[in-house]
Amino acid sequence: MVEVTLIEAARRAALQEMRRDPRVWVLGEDVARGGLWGQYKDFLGEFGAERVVSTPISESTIMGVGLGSALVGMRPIIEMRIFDFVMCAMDELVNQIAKIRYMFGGQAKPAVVVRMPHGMWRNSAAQHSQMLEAWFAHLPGVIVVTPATAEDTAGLLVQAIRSDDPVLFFDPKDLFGVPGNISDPIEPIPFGVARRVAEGDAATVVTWSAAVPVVAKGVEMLAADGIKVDLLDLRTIWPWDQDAVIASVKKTGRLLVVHEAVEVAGFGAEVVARVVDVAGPGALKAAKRLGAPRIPIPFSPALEAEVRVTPEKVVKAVKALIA
Amino acid sequence: MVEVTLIEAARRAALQEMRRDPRVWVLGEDVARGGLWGQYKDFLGEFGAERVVSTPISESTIMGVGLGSALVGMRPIIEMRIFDFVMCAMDELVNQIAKIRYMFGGQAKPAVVVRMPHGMWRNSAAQHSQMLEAWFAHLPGVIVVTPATAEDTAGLLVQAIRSDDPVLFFDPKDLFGVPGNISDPIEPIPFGVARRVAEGDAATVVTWSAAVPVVAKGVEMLAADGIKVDLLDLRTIWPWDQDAVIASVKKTGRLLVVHEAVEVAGFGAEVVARVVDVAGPGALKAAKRLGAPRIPIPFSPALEAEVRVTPEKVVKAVKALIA
Amino acid sequence: MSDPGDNLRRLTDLYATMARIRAFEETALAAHKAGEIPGPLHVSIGQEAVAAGICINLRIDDRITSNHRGHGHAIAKGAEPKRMMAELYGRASGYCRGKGGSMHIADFSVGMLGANGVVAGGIPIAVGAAQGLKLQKSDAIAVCMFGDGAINRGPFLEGLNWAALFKLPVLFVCEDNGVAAFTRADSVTAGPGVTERAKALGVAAITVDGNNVMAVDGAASEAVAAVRRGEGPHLLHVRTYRITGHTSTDPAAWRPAEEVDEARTRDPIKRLGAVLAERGVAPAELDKIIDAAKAEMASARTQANAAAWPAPGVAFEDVQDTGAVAWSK
Amino acid sequence: MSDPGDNLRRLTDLYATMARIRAFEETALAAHKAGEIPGPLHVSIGQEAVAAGICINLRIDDRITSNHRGHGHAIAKGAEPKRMMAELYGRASGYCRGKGGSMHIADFSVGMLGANGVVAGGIPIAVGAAQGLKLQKSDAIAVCMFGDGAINRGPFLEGLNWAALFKLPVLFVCEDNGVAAFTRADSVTAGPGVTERAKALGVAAITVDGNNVMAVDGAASEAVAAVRRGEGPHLLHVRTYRITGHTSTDPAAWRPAEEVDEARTRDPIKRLGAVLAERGVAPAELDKIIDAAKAEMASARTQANAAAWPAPGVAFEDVQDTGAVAWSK
Ligand SMILES: Cc1ncc(C[n+]2csc(CCOP(=O)(O)OP(=O)(O)O)c2C)c(N)n1
Ligand SMILES: Cc1ncc(C[n+]2csc(CCOP(=O)(O)OP(=O)(O)O)c2C)c(N)n1
Ligand SMILES: [Mg+2]
Ligand SMILES: [Mg+2]
Repeated sequence: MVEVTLIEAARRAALQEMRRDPRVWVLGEDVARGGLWGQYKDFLGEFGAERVVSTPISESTIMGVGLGSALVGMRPIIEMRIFDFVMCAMDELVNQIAKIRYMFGGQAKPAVVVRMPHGMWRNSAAQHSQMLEAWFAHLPGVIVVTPATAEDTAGLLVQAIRSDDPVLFFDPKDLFGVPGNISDPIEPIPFGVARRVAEGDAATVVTWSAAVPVVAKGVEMLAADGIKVDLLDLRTIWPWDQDAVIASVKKTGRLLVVHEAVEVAGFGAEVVARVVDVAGPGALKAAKRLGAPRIPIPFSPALEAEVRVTPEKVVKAVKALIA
Repeated sequence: MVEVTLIEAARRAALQEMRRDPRVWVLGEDVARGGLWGQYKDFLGEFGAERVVSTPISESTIMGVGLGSALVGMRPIIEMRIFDFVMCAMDELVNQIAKIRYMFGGQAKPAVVVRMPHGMWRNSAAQHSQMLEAWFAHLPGVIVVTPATAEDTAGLLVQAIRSDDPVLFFDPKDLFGVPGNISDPIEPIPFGVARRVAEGDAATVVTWSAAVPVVAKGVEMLAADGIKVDLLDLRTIWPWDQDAVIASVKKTGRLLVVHEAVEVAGFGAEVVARVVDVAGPGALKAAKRLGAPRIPIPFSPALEAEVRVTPEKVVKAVKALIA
Repeated sequence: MSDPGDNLRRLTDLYATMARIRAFEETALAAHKAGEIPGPLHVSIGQEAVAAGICINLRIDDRITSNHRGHGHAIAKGAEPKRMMAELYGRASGYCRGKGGSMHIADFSVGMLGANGVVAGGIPIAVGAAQGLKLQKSDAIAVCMFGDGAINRGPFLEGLNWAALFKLPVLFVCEDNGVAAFTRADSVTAGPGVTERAKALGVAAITVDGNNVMAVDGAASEAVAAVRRGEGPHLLHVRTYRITGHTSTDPAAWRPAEEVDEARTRDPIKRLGAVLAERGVAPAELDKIIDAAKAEMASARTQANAAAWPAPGVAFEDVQDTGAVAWSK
Repeated sequence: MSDPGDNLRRLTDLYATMARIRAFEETALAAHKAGEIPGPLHVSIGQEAVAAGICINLRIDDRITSNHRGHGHAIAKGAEPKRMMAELYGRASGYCRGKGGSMHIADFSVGMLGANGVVAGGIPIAVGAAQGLKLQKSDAIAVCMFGDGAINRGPFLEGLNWAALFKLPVLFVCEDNGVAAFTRADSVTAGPGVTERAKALGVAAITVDGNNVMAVDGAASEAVAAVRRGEGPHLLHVRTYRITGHTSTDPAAWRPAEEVDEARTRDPIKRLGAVLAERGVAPAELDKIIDAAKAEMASARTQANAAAWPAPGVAFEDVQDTGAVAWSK
């Protein structure tokens, strides 16, 4: 076990897998210089310019080239720098990567990992802060990974690189500096298994990605008030750990889903709808979501604070839920 | 009142508005030839090549040029030909059109209408059949219009062209030939008002776009069995007529949301989650969704049939709901 | 290719490939008209010299990407018409188990990485395949087929710049039939043309008469060799003519009849037939090739029409390994 | 411009504009370092001649689009530094009510249609503005500012082709500082360069020394006139150097110190200062201009730092008219 920051954990995971498998290569802007976040620091020296490729600002082609290389047997890590830029590569992602295995009747499995650091971060405003992970849960053909800790980032990235499915990996920008303990070697963490962060009977709280530490803080505050809840970090939203959530809800009868993304039509809606579907409305006394209002992310700290999920909002929401 | 097909109704709506407002212009591939579906037939002759612009195959730029023209006061109809191609223009749509009014503090309201014929149609396979309208309900800054009849298409398109908000208009490809009666002049239909298609107490069924006639058929079959349900066509999914749905659910206690799109994380999840949130789980005996499985759209008629919502599936789902 | 006997054999091969492509597409058109084939169908009648002349220069481990008008590319690369036809029919024995149809035919076993329903969609994929091959130190190359309509989409610029930058083993082929859907290409394309665009992006480029299969073959043979030698990407601008409409149901009535008639006189199959006749191949020989092609495709049609539909559960396969939705009926 | 008095006034104006841009950005850098300005900040120190030399040729009803490094463009187009600074500070009196920040400054009242956080994002928007202006039979034009990094994104090709095709009144300005983020532009850009790319797309193009504001002014004046006369799009390739790093927190330590030192000798403000001195402008005059600029920006900073934050409910405004989510606290 060694204590490292989340982004260093991610670096070590990619490093381990590139050492293990010569088919793995990484492409994206500035990656040969270590990447915007240092997540590929020293890769160039070890793996050379053919496997660590700094690219032009050509997102469509970064994505499409990754795919093309996968079709001849390579396993690319496609670095998108910041999630929002993937909007420049959506045809390649949505119409090609997510469809090819199916459209071609299984002739190819494009084993790509698309890394898309996402979320609010340092007042970056509307074009550098989006959280649209819910979109990809709705998109057949892809895995959607949304880790929140150094441990999970490392283990899930190893799993992603080894996966034959296309994996969309949402690095949580705002948590890159948060430390955690990782093992050596880093063991893969299976997709679709939630992590229990806290245990209690008062309510089930489900969350993922950058919201996790915020919600955890709120849950601690609640515990100090004597309110104990089950807190589940989904870690991946497709597949997601429906069984764990439903088991918890059957125990607590109350569900709150919290995410940084916009509440309307966010993945929280799916969690609620699915629980209601499977467990029946009778299993629930209340089910709510807490997310961002349906507005773009504003720049000003004074306004961004309005949009952010906070521990206080979590406390308030849970109290309302159990009232 | 005159009986015309849905696509002809759409043509007349755009025609009327282009006559009324010289700021309206249309751009897209082949539009000067009348458009892929004849929805701009004879526009070139009447309005000339400056206002009816056949473009290169440059989706990013079709979208971005529409936006740019709106920023100097024009009101473009941006024709995307088939929804799936909007994936080539997502930066312009998501990062620019949806954000500009907000990012710039209200200095501009880009009054664009983006037309995106969507849905399954004639075995067009995975890259020409997608229904991702739910994505845009999750995207702040846009209106999402999903009509199902000639009347609604006409009235909502007039409303869309007159709207100062960016409007994403999902023309229902599969219903283009279905006739309906439109008035002259075509009156605008406000966004966010559901249309009641059938009335009953047994359950509330909510749907929109190409699923509407299919569900209506199923509802007729149910009525023949003596089961009467409230059927609501949302017509627009953002804003959506929450009040009408909740009022109906309070009456029936049972909710089924049906859409052609993938069930997982589709807009049906939002409808269910919102109803549960506002009305409380206690107001419901059951709430379910019926949509496509989470798979790309296959080409073969034998397989496409598996994915499609059918009247029979609706009947089965309602019967299960009320069992 | 200096031995005249060899050369004649090569020309005959080209003739046979073009005849097979033509027969395949005429058969498919008829089947579509008869309601046997569902969905949109884009045929390349008149353009066969491009597919044939390029692909005769490729090895089986060379990869190609194609576009929405890709039957010819697939056949020329070695795909089996029988399985292609079954795919057009949406049957289980089709290349994609009926999931793709005409616009998504692929045969990875012969290096055909897929047709594509998105204009220019194959460009970055081919560039990536080339980069992958280079990473693997293979001397296989990638070939990217696209239409004149694709050169106005962003991936054209991005892909060519990228390929030149990394000196990738990729040959770009712009199959220029002068039209994109229902709009003349020159009415939506500014500047001096695709070869100048390519050169401005660092990619060597020449124009060739795409209705003369020998010219295509000659140019392709040089370009493929250069690309394989590691000299970086090349582009061939191949000028041809699409005799039929955009889709099987499009009469392309907006084109003057004389234009189409004139183009018919430049039919690449007829032209090569005349050359072969000149070189002493008997008309009966040529007829035999044509007849064989027609018979092959007629049989493909009959088989496809009789083939089994995919079982319903097949719709739920090939989605993803983890988190796939199970089929239940 | 033939009258020497006029010319001197113009040069002095250019000097003042550059001085103001420099002072604005140095002030912003200091404020960012002091923790007063949040978020990423991209300054254009060393590149001021581009903004100044281009925009002096524009009317208020001409429109510009800009990129992530757009303070200079905005100031040169006539935006008020006070409101810009307030925006950088995220205050209610900022141009965007605090919603945009440095990367999204816009001032529609002076034809500044916005900075852009997406590389090449402004290209189609400028082309569309030009098309709109043409539809309105206006003789205003659109100007599109972007970096050398943007020429490898698809919208560059699409936008130029489009503008040439429809002969739109748009001037493209490629502000080439030789670097895109942390990567040298020439290491990711193939072919002979941006002017050749433009010409291959039907757009007239020339290169100009972007550290010589007189050269930029001269080239822009001709290009703007041609565009305004309806001669179709033009492109100026303006070569310059970014003295500072990619963002305010980037030391750009990977560049050899000598390179930066050499570039400093070509500082556009110093260069024009030398020319003005030669033409008899007293050093004290120049100092006065610089001092005035510094004072203006210092005051903008003080005001911004003291300005009110936007009220929380402002976050919920300017979203959409119909279906907006109401604010409730
Ligand atoms: C991105 C995208 N835009 C539009 C279309 C619709 N479309 C299909 S084929 C076609 C014309 C393509 O022309 P070209 O590339 O010259 O190929 P050709 O049909 O002439 O063989 C168009 C516009 C598409 N498939 N993809
Ligand atoms: C589409 C997109 N990709 C990547 C980025 C991240 N990014 C911001 S600025 C920049 C470099 C841009 O270089 P250039 O256009 O030359 O402008 P400069 O910074 O040199 O002024 C990059 C890669 C972005 N903003 N948008
Ligand atoms: Mg063509
Ligand atoms: Mg630059």
